[in-house]
Amino acid sequence: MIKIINDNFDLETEFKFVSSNTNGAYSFFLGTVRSDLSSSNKKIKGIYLECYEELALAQLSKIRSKAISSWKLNECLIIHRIGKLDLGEKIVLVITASSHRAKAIEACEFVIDSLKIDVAFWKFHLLDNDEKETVLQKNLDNEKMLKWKDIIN
Amino acid sequence: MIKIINDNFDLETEFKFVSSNTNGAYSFFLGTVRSDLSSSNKKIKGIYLECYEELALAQLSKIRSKAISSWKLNECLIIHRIGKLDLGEKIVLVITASSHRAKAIEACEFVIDSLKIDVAFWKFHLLDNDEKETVLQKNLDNEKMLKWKDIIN
Amino acid sequence: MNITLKYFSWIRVKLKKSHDLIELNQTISFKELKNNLISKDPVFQEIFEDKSIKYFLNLTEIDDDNQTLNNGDILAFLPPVTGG
Amino acid sequence: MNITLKYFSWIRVKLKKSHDLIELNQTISFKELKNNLISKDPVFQEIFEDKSIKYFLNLTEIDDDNQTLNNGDILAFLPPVTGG
Repeated sequence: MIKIINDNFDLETEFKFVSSNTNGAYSFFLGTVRSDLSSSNKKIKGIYLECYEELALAQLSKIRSKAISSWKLNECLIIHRIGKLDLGEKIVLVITASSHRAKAIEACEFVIDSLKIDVAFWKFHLLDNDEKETVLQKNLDNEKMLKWKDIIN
Repeated sequence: MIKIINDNFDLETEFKFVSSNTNGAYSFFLGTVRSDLSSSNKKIKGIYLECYEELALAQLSKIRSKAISSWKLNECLIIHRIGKLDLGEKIVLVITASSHRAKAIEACEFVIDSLKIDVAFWKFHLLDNDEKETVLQKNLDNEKMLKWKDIIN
Repeated sequence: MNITLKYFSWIRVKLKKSHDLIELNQTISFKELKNNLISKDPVFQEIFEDKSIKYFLNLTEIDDDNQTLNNGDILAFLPPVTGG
Repeated sequence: MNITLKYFSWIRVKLKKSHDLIELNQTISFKELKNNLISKDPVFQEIFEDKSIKYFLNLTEIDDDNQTLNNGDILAFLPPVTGG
């Protein structure tokens, strides 16, 4: 299941969508809006998330399929929010479900790493002075993605 | 926060306990009761979880501290249920909170791997014929734990 | 024929619009469209020189500047993504 | 002096009890206690021969059979754990 939504979501509700007696291990990654920026001393009061929705859905679908087939997952859910988000709010949720713990965990990390560099979302910081500031891609995210090249083909 | 409880728990509620604007990345591991056993063809109708509570709390506390200091986590929550659990029910939840995604994910895996081999819980399968069957420790879990020896000292 | 251009992130901010509808008399290559756009607005020079930008034609990344654009095509300008 | 023995998992099932209260006239080493228990019930022979079992004295794992047990001590018998 893939969802691109404005509204907040509830973790227990989303878990129920992927929950099954044949699983046993679920790995979640949840990304939220941080108040402190690692890159600068600026204060932010939230973020704005822009999306090319048709493309993002296609890209997420490809990542999800790759994760399911590579790690033999039973389920994989991806939710990404768009629009204006306050400090502390949820941005992204990935849940992978498997009968094997290590597979669920590794697949979940693959999905969020891939999403960070391959899916059509763009973040803006909403600054205290009401300006919007484009967030730049982190080199670290690109480098981290390289490790999956050996694992996934 | 560490909890050993009989009752079910709600993921959204537990997340709120560790949620903070200074985090940005949360990794969850959730273990649930599987209906199919990898080791045999037997059908189970649930599990029973026994615990040496004073010891388990001390052991979990040590694992939690090690995870927090080794990965500079902002928070780490561990919940483990005891008593009789039905198929599909939640058994264990680990949430790690950090400003860095990779750290949250790795620390979460360390906690659940450690818990599997170092904390005083014992599982019994509740079979269809009303018998209780002791669950044996998996060699795989011991082998998996070895990888942390190089990372944690 | 019509081609829709979609702009995202800082490109959208810089151009102060999220899309453009280009009307042409005949099919055109992506390379020709680039020159066309630069001649109309020099800001496109900066955009096309930025090697971090990706171009998606009907949801598929363009890997050949000689690719032909057809009526109804949607061409998207994508700066490096920053979701998650 | 009194020592509490706590049994877990298959040991508890096998012994059909979760704990024992042992009364002694004097302090005793863990090794002496083992022999003591085996002489009373041969099932302890099987338990003490199983190298996968760990023994915790007052929540700390015993790593020396000569360790002395004192009044009020709690000694726990732990088969390999299977939580999570």
